Amino acid sequence: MNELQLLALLPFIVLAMASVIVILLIAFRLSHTVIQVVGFLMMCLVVFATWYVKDTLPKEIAPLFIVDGQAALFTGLIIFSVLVIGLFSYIYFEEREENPKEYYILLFLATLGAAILTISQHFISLFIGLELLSVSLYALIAYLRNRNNAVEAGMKYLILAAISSAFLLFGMALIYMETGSMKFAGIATVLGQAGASPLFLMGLGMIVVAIGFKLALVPFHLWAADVYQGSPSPVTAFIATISKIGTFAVLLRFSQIIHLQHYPLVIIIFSVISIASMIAGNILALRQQNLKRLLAYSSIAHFGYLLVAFLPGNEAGTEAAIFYLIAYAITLLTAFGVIILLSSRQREADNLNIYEGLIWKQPIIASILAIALFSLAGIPLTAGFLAKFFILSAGVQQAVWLPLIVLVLTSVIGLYYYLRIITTLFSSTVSTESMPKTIHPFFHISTYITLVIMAGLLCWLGVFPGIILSSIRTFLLLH
Amino acid sequence: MSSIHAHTVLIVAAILFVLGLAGALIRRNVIFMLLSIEIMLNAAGLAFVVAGARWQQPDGQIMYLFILAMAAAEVSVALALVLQIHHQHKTLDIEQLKELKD
Amino acid sequence: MILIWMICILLSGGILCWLTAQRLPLLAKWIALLTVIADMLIACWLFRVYEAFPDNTSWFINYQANWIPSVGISFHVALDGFSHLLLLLTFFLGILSVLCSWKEVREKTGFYFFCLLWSLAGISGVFIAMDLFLFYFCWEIMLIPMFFLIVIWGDARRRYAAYKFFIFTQVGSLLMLLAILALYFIHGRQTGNYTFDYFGLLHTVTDGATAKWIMLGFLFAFAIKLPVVPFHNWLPDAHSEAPTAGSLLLAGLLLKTGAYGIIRFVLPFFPEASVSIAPWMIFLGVTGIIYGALLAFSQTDLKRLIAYTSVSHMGFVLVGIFSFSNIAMQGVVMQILTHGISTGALFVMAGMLKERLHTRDITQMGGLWTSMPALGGVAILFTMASAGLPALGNFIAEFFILLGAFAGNPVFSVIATLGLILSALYSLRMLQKVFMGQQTVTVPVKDISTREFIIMAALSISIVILGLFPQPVIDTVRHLSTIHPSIHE
Amino acid sequence: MEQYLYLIPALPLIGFLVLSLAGKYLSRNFIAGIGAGSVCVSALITIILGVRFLQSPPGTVYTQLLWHWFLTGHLSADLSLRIDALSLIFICIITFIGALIHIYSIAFMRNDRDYARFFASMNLFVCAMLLLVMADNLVLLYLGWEGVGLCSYLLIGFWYETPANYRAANKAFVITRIGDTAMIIGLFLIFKELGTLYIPDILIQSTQHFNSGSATITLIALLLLSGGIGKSAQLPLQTWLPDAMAGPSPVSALIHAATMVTAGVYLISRMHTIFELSPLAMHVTAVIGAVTLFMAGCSAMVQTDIKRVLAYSTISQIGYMFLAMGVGAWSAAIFHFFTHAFFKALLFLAAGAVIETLHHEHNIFKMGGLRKEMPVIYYTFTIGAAALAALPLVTAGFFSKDQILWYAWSAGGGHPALWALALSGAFITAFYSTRLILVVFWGDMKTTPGHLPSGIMTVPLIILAFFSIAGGWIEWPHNLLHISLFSEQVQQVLPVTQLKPHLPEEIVFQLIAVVVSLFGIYTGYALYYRQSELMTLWRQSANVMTVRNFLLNGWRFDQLYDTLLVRPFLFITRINKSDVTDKLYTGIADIHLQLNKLFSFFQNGSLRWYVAGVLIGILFIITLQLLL
Repeated sequence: MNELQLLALLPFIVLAMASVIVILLIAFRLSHTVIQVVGFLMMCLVVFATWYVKDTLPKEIAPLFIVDGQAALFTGLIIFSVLVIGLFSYIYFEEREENPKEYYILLFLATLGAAILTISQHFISLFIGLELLSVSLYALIAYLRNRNNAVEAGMKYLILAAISSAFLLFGMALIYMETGSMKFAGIATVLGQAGASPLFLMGLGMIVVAIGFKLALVPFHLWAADVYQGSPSPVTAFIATISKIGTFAVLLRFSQIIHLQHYPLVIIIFSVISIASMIAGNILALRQQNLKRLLAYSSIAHFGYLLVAFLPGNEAGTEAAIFYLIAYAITLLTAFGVIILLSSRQREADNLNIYEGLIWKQPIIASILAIALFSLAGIPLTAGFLAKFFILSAGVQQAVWLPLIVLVLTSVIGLYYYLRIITTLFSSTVSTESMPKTIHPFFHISTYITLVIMAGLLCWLGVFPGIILSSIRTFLLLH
Repeated sequence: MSSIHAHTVLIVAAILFVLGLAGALIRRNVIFMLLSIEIMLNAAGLAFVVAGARWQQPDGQIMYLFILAMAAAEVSVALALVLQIHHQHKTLDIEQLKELKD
Repeated sequence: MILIWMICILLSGGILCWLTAQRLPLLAKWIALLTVIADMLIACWLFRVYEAFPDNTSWFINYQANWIPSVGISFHVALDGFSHLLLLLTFFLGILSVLCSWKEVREKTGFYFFCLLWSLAGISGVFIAMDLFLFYFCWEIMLIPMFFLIVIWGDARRRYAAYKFFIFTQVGSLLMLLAILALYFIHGRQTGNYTFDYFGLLHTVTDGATAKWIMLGFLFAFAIKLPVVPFHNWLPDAHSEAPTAGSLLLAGLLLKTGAYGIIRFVLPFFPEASVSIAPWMIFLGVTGIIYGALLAFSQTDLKRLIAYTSVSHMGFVLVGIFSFSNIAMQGVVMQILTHGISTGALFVMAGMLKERLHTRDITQMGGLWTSMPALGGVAILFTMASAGLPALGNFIAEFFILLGAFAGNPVFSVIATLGLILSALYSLRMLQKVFMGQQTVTVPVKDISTREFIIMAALSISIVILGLFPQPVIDTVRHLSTIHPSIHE
Repeated sequence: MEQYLYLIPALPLIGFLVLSLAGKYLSRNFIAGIGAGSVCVSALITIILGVRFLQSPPGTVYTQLLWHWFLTGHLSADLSLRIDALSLIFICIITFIGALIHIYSIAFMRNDRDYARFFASMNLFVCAMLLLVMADNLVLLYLGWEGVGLCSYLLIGFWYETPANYRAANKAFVITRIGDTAMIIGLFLIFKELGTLYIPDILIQSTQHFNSGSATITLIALLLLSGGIGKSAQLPLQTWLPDAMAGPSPVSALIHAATMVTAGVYLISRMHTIFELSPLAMHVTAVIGAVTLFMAGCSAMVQTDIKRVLAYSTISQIGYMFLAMGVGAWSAAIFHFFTHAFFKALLFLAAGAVIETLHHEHNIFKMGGLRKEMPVIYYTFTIGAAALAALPLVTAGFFSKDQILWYAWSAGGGHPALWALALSGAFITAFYSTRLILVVFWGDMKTTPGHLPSGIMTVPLIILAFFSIAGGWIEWPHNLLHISLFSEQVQQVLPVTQLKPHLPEEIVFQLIAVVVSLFGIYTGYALYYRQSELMTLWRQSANVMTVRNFLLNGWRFDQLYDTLLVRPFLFITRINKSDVTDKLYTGIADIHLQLNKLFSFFQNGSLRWYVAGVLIGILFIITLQLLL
């Protein structure tokens, strides 16, 4: 490993240091605020580092990692999300009596895991990234152990994640058995010569189980709603965004290198999974009264949509998927931000009753949530629309008609429950639930402002996606 | 080692894996579920070792080390959770943990 | 550029309304009114420009700006006579919708007028967008404020109605989006020029089967909006639950976007495919005429009744478009305008009655002519317009359509003509139940106020003028005869 | 003169606009002034115009283009007026009788609440009717055609608070609309074939374009005929007219006797070329006329409501006109229209006066003995009835009806059967006219009269009575006196009636007609004045009463239509009120909700289920692998 390679890993090293620094800060008994601020600065540093190393890309750190434009994009998105989640976490945890400090260690470790996934090109780095992410998440989910059935959620996630890890490992072992390489490129070479054996495909199928579990795709989606509901809201946001972005990044890289889409079996499996996810996710959400569960179901459907962009396996699909993830991450973070802002010490703001007539009481918050929901529903003027548009466009280009039609029809079903929440927001009977007092004015206001900015971002992306699109293209060319 | 031999061991690993999965499905006690998962992980580890042996590479064994480390980390978190569950619910029966549902 | 200003005026007017209404609700109303009037004046002024334009077959305003150049999306707006007429209708009904909400909306005034103006902006956008992406964008934009209008200020079953409205239209529009994309890629592969521009895509060569499927995608969206039986079910609910201004916009403008879409996009893009599907469309149109009329006859809810008459009238539009006759095409344009006015007027009337009687049930009305002679007179005028009485605009429209359709499809045209009898039946039944007989309402009912008089007078005068002097309209859309190769006399 | 043509319809239109917009602010005298005045001025202009027209050379046509209505492709229609002899006759009747009826209404409607609305509607009617007959193209004609329909609707339902009235109005509008629809289809067909809707062009081109008796021209003719049938209340669309009597009497006089119901006659004679090209259509017209005149006459014999008697008699008399046109006796038809307008308007107005005086009593058997009480009404009514009964030589009705009877046999399209029907109709007409006079004015007084009609009401009656007598003298049978002022004018426009060869002497027919009508009068006299035993016998006979009720209900056409059309229609609309297609969509929604329940079932919180989910997933993938 030479200096340039080390330089390319700089953002990840900074990220890893963030956890260490937080440990040190805790050791020095510094306050939550300090940790928050330092964490924030560290994340900014990561962004800065990413920017700094941008020109040296792409760089391969053989055999485990490859840092290229695509990885930088995903890492950037992950860091952006963790910045926002970190900010949201402050008011959320400060209001609760548990000690919040160790939370940041876990948060940054999990982020590191997701970030490693984006640059991994080897089974070992994949495994390490995924486990780093998972194990940190077990603890994160159950962090507020006395509340909200967090432990139950944590246990469920743990057991299922461990089973899926076992599948992943067994799948990897089978592939290794067949090809003699754990590096994606090496596998691809062997495949190019010998073709895919049944055992290899079996291994692939087992890997799909693990990926499907992480992305909460049908039929591996059953945990999603329970875990979303049971986790602290910032952690839910983390699971919904960062964990899935990381997993999708590695799936994308794996498929790009191995040319997964050349195998009809894979196409069929992913088509079926995608269609099933779109249908099941949207239908499950139809009558859901719990906002967090509802978002879980909606994210199942959304990753079904995302797979439609993944199916064609072309450049447009990749672009569309990345744009989709950006739009999706901003949207979901906005939605969870609103939930966090409305939650109080006594209760999570996850029951829809709380949102009745919110627009007349807190117009700005409610508008932000409405924008986020419109974006999820894919209505124009919001990023969600363009995201869906690009997915459709990628799908039409490769003529994958069946998933496209299902996408269209199920997103209409989805419209129903988004509209249901929106009408709740706009209903004329105003909920009598009292709103929490603002305890920490600075962080409260900064959360508020962040939400406004993100909502603005959603609209801006929804009308002028040009800049983002072109930068996605520039980054993707770095490989 | 011949490849036939490798495949035989692989079958053993697969049987172990299925056993573990069956255990995870059938057992209601959390501890036993965790044990079953350990069996599954070790089955995967065994497969790696066999594969490494087949290709005459150390990678399989390295991987096994990683698996061990990960399993340890996982179990430590899991046992903490088990303690909490026992503390809160006075039971380790997973079927009693059904607060979160539709 | 002026077109963009027109939309911007509406958008900013909407935001202003929202902001001011917290403190000064009255000011918000005036802002809304003046905004639409300003647009109306611009549109009228443009009409003079248009008349001075030497060759009225072309686009006399054409503005294009970059939007998302990387995928060939541009901000392209243009105006020809057809679009212009629809813009005039939009602003005309816009003014009236502001006026008729003057008293009706008492709470959340600001947001109401915001929605109203944004909806108008979206509709105007649909009529001038010449980039398919922009068109789709506006197509969706106009729905959201309308959804809010229904769901916040609607009647008892407003949620159901609003969901139904939104979901129905969304199915269609997403399929249309697929069709747009398919067309985009086919054109891009053929020419290497990936663009959503209307004029660019106009000459895309598609083989028969593909063209048919893509056309169906477009047609589906427009058919739901128009609406074509059996996709009409959203309409009665949405119309009857919406507030008066909402019904006015829905019936007067939103339905027209469907007709506009078929004329502007389906016919020129798919000349062969549209010919091959024409018999089916005419069949559906005729079915709509008869079925809508039968349903209208049986309704007891006044607004629902009027809504079903729209289904019936829009059947004429479909018949007219797909009979590929020049005369019928002029008739379609006339029908678009006059139906907007006459049905709009009926909805306004229903709103006035509801304001006074707090019911839409016609079985609870009766004998109102005695206490409201003026409204009774207006009601007769517009029910007769709806029944296609000559000297009123609707007659010209239906006459042209049926006459034009007769040459090619005599049987369907004759069946459609039977719709005139049915229209007489439901119109008279409505008049009779509401205005004739013994007065059943015991509360004193006031006749129309000055504001209401202005609304009704404007509508009445325009429907009569359209009936007696339709020539300017016909001249304005003369160029539509060139929009499809098989349009004949 | 031509440039003032527009004033004839415009004045009533202005009257309508003023009255409808400002009616509630105007005094009653002013309303009356505007309402009646506008029509009177129109009538004055018409008379001046008529005088000018008579002085001008034969074949003169006055035209005035007001504005181009629309022009698209070949289809064009202008708002332009065109007057030839045929139109002029109609215009004269419309404005002149219209003016008289308006004057009469000033007093008749004096106490009505909606004075302005009445005159507004009447003025609008006159305007529309004038446009109908002055139109130079079929679209404008259709405008007038529908316009009079609307006014008829408004005026039948004038007293809209009574259910019977608005029902009658609806019925009238809908049934005539059926005819109108057929007519407009005829218009489409004409345009498709000839490419024009300009009446003179149609008349010229149709002879060049069509062979006589071709299917298309027959179809066109029949469609136009259907329009005429609807408007003129001929079989089978006659049922609306008796009910239309729910309107005020002046309305019945103007619209449902003198003018609107004869629009069918105008249309057919206007489009005579088309009909002449189609012998079948001509024949159908004649048969419809003959059958209608007979059936309606039979119904008129047994009616007890004075206005319904007159209504059926109107249907019957228009039947004569159709018969005449059908056999090719154009001039006779128009002449009958001319005389009929006077005497039927007179009868209705007089009947209105009677009804008004007797406190809105319509039943003739509750009247009686009014001869002494209201002599002016009595005499004028009698003159009208005599004209209706075609009392020879002294009444206008005789001259016109005699012509029709003669032509029914002798004209090109004539047939003895038609003649026989017409003749029996003549007998029936004479019979019920007599019956009416005797029952209403003779015998014992059963209801005490109230206020007697004022001078404003009686003067129009006297004028009309004069014309009911003198109106016929401008056209004599040529074997009696050689006066043919009327037919000379009409024949500028309409073809001369062609006679069959080898006919019996005309005088024979005239004598038969005279005898028959006198016999009819005698029968009426015998049955009703002398209270014959036969009458009592009949009253007791169940069979006779069945027949009577059958006729009283207008041959039960209403019931027939009720069972065949109205009830099925209502049934269909009632069962489909909530729109059957909606079921489809609620069904789809239901499926989704059921699916939601099903999927929710798996979200049951049990971890082992979730593990099973993973297992299912992997099994699925393996299965796929094995299958492929």
